[in-house]
Amino acid sequence: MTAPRVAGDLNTALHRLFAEDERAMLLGEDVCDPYGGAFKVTRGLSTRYPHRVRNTPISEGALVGVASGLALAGDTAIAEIMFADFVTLAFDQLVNFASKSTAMYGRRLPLRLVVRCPTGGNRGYGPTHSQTPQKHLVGVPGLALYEVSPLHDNHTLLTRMLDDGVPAVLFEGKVLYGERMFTGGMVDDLFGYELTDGVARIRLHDPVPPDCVLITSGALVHRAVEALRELLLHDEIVAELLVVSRLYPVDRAPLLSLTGPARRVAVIEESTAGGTWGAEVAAALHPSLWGTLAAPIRLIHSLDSIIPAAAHLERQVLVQSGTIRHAVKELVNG
Amino acid sequence: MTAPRVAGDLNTALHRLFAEDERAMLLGEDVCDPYGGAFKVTRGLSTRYPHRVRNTPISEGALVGVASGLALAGDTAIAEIMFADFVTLAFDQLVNFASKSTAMYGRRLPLRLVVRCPTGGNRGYGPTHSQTPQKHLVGVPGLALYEVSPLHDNHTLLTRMLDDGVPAVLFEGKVLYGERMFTGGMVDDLFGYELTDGVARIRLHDPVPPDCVLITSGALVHRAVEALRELLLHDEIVAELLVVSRLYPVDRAPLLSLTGPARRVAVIEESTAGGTWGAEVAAALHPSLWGTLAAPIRLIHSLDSIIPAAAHLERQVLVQSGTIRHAVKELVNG
Amino acid sequence: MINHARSRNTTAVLDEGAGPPSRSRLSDADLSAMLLIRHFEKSLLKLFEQGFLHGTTHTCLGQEYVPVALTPLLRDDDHIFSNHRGHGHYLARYADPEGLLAELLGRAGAVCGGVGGSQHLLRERFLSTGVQGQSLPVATGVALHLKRSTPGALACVYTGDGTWGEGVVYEALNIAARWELPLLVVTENNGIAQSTPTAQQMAGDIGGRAAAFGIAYERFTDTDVNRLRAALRPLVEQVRHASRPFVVEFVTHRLGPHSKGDDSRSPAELRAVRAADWAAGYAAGHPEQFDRIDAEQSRRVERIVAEVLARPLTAWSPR
Amino acid sequence: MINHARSRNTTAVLDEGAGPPSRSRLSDADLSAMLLIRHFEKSLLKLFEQGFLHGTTHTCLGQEYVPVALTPLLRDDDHIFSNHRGHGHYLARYADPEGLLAELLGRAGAVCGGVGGSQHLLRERFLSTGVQGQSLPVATGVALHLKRSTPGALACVYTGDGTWGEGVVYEALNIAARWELPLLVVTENNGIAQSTPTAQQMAGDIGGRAAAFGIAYERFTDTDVNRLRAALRPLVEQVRHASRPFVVEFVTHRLGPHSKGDDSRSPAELRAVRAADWAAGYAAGHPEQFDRIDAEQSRRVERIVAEVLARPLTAWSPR
Ligand SMILES: Cc1ncc(C[n+]2csc(CCOP(=O)(O)OP(=O)(O)O)c2C)c(N)n1
Ligand SMILES: Cc1ncc(C[n+]2csc(CCOP(=O)(O)OP(=O)(O)O)c2C)c(N)n1
Ligand SMILES: [Mg+2]
Ligand SMILES: [Mg+2]
Repeated sequence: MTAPRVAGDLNTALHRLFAEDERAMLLGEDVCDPYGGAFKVTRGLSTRYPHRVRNTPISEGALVGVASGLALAGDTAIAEIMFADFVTLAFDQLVNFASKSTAMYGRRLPLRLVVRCPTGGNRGYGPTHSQTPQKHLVGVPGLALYEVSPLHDNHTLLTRMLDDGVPAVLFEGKVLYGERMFTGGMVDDLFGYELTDGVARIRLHDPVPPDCVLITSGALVHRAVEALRELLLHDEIVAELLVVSRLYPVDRAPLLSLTGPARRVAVIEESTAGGTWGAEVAAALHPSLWGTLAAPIRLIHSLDSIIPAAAHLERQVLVQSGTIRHAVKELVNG
Repeated sequence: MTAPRVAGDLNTALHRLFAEDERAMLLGEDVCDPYGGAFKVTRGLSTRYPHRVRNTPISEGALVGVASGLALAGDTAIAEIMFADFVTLAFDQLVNFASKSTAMYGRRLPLRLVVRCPTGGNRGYGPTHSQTPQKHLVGVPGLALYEVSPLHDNHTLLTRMLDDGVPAVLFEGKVLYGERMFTGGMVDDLFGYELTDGVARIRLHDPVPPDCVLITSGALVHRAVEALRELLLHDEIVAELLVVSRLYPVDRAPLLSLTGPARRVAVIEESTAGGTWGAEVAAALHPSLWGTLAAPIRLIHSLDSIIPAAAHLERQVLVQSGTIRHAVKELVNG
Repeated sequence: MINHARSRNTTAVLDEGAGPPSRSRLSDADLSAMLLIRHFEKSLLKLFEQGFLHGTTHTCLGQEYVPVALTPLLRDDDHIFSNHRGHGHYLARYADPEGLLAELLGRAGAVCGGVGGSQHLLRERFLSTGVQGQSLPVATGVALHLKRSTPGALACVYTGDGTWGEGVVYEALNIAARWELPLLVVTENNGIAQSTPTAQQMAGDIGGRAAAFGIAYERFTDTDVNRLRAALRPLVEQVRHASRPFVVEFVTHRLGPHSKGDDSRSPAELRAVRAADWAAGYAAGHPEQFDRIDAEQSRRVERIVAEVLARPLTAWSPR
Repeated sequence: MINHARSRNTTAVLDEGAGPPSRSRLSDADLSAMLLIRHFEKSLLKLFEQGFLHGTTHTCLGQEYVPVALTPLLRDDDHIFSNHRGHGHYLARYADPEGLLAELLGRAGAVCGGVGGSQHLLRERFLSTGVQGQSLPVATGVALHLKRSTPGALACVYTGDGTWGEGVVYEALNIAARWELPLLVVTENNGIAQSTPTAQQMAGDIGGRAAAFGIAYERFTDTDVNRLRAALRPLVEQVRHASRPFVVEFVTHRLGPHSKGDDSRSPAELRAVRAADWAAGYAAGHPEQFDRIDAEQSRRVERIVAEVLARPLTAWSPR
């Protein structure tokens, strides 16, 4: 039995959620059948639940606001923003309403709200349809950020996000949609994975103490695993990869226990340079890891640049497995 | 001759700019006389230049877009967002248009565009009118972030921002407006300042090697200086304060040369916790300072919380001079 | 009237333009509510001067009659979205000046622990926010919920005239109209936004904006609560039963400053605004009732101020 | 007609609803422009299939006549803001299919070095963006500049019907109307936004939206370039001379998929759309001219494709 693709797993998770929770509602642009969403993640949902799934006009601000209103009234609200780049249009609703409502009225007000955002580049969509805007939403009190990964079950993830009662944004690497979920602890012939407190740890089937621990999120998993292989086979560097599911707040405890005594740590993300998620992870871990680390936590990310449309130019800007390999070699070999 | 207040200095800077640059235009809500802006920074401008200053409707997205259009057509455009909190409504225009335009068409397109944002709390304005949202805009390629300070001449600053041709956001700490500019190298009886490559260095009139170097921006200057005094007089800790004017991109070179051999460094800002500007400064400086530092760069900021309206609650959340003093003692005494 | 067309001209019977109608006698309860709000707001301006109040506060002096006319037509299961100028909305819904004043002063018994302050109130199904226009889509989402779960209930959202500058207002109207949601938009058009006259910031008018989305609309210039309520009743019922949005515009006047001392209107403008004050008109027509209740509410608010000022500060800890 | 009122009914003479008008004979130049665009777009779909093109591309098949009718009425000092479906707008302004194709393929000679791609073009005063609605306020700002610096010049901005869902569109219209700016908004209403029919996402209509801001408006269902241009000429002149915004709606049809293979319309819908294709109608009326120019442009595009594909990739370095 082949594992489902990530888009399919997300789709199944939504179907289960809708079957389990009569109050679940989903809104977004072109999410209804027969189109089923720009990336087909909502396929079949509107056919089965015609009154609970709605195509909205092209109004990102309002559709997130409408979802907040549903959640405020007690519904489970899932909103899709067609491209994560357009979350900029819903910034006020997320930052100044949904997240604040949970606390600014002097008492905790749980909201079951998830805003889904297909994210990232390497697909030739050009400067306004390829971004990784997670970093811009890091540090909003009362707003949690998650990312889909091929190692984390999406139904478990969505259920956790909603049950927490904290409005959340779910970033979904577009390059992942067509990839298969990993199952059964197996990544490939060299590497396996296990899940600890929500963090997936990818390492050799026969683990040896790593030279370096890499931390990343879903969209980068394939590029990072490719780098692990190359590093192992060509550079004699053993690296372990930790894949988080919640980006913010940073899950310090499991990351600290899993980076353990590592002398070298790096954080990998597709975001362009500056104010990155990695800088936040580093800030969260540095105080505890200070004594052990041989160098500051290395931030591996894309260049400080808009993301060009042409494939050969886009590749130059965005993190690729070669970028990771190169940076890790530099980190380990000093 | 007493020094002008910060709001007055900004006002004078705008008047000079308008006199020097016939293409300068200014837009915002309630910026015209007799009101002259919610914080009176634009006072007199519309009377002297009636065709170049415009009250806009309450439309933050569009007013920043209109300013971008002016800049695109060759004008010098200054937009005011009444409270920095509402920059969320202009996020798409800033992140996906103004900043991108300078590069996404394959060649450099300079834009003379400054978006002014009265920023910060400690004034009892409540959760949606007190934020320090700088961090959310850190790391946008092609967008520069600056902050007004009582140590940096505002006309020089505005001229630099515009002449760079990089769209910029200018944050203006609301608590500063009523404070006087520092002049003549004098802060108070204990401390003086000098400017080096755009960074203001506040230290004892008779400098001794500091136990700690603090980095901050304009809005925090008074609280930080108060902490410097207390630390010196009560805790026998000598600290130096570096006040930057450009927040992003981080001016690494002057900061590195001014933090020099310091074993302890902290970054202070009013932002609530998470994804802070300080984390970006730390990420920029750590690689170079690693060998010298006794501890990771300490991030001093407000709590992870919405900002309450009641003064006594707001004080609990936001960074005060006591917060700084306490954190620096902890940092220096280990 | 509700047939999805602009109907600015059907309001002539209520329109002061058609000659000053006499003011009908209000119930003591309604007049008390209006004068409670008036004295509450006045006391805030005084508390500011005295240094007890901080930050910002937007008084609804002159506009008290709007929520007093409307609120009795709303049900417990309706949701109300208020805005920055929301004290009157709150007091017309809840006879709780103590809780509201405690909120503004950060004292024990505050509706929202002193955390929200003047612009961020939440109680049951009443919620206010300080960002213009932001609540339109939220109210639209609530209306979508109500349509499915509680047919007949509605979401009512207050806005000022200036708030129609925000794009998200139109996004929400489009959705509410297209999805046929029970959304009642109440616009208090006081002719000004902070310092900017409506005519300087609005092209066209509110009726035209509603018509653009096929949304029914009504405009009132009258300030007589009895007549307004009678005229509003069928409109509100229509929102419930037809499950369609409706825009109601009240032409009204802001007697006080925008926030605290920031009134840059000319003496002539201020004279005109004061001449339109419902209270002056009502006092002239019904002096005995007015003076009696005015004195009652003035004393009541004075007592409340003293009582709340004597309370300890609120306790709260950041999450 | 330009007197700030909706004028949907004044277009009857151009309206196909009033009986199919005969198609006038176009100049060879106009027909060539339209068929150049047609073959250019068709070649893109082929290049996608063949794996030479990546990402997204929105073809304007069926809508070619709109920019061809309009562009000759624009001056060199006018600014044009195009959108995601902008190849036709570009090709009608610049006889530069080579530069555009190079842009899409990331080859030497690309208009924007291959950095912008299909949705982000800049050349002189022509600029496109990929975020719906975003350019409305930018164009408004440019119009403000022009009014001051180059009276008589205008900013022209293209939008789709779905784009009217974005709030910033209304913010911009309000400002453009209130400030009396020379802004020409051209809406290509092809009855669909990605997969969503206009009727499902728009309450009311575009004429009503323009009227809400007191903006003059005209609607065209005709596809005859000669007649359209004649009707557009005075409207465009009016924008220049009155310095007032104007909204023009073209009722048109999207023949192809939204982007690449993503057309979920039913066979019946697709048949209806194809039946409305201007090209089929024109070919029937003027077969000789059509076939001649069609063959010419087909060969021309074929040559260009081959030529551009043979070019080296663009060079560029991140800032
Ligand atoms: C998004 C946003 N922009 C600006 C403000 C600042 N502000 C508060 S009230 C106000 C004027 C509102 O005018 P109007 O809607 O007419 O209401 P009124 O104050 O007249 O009751 C402004 C500009 C705000 N609160 N939110
Ligand atoms: C802000 C924003 N939201 C969503 C999209 C994705 N998108 C691209 S084109 C499109 C449909 C646009 O419809 P319409 O305006 O009718 O233009 P058409 O494609 O029909 O020419 C959508 C939703 C976008 N580009 N920008
Ligand atoms: Mg008003
Ligand atoms: Mg369309």
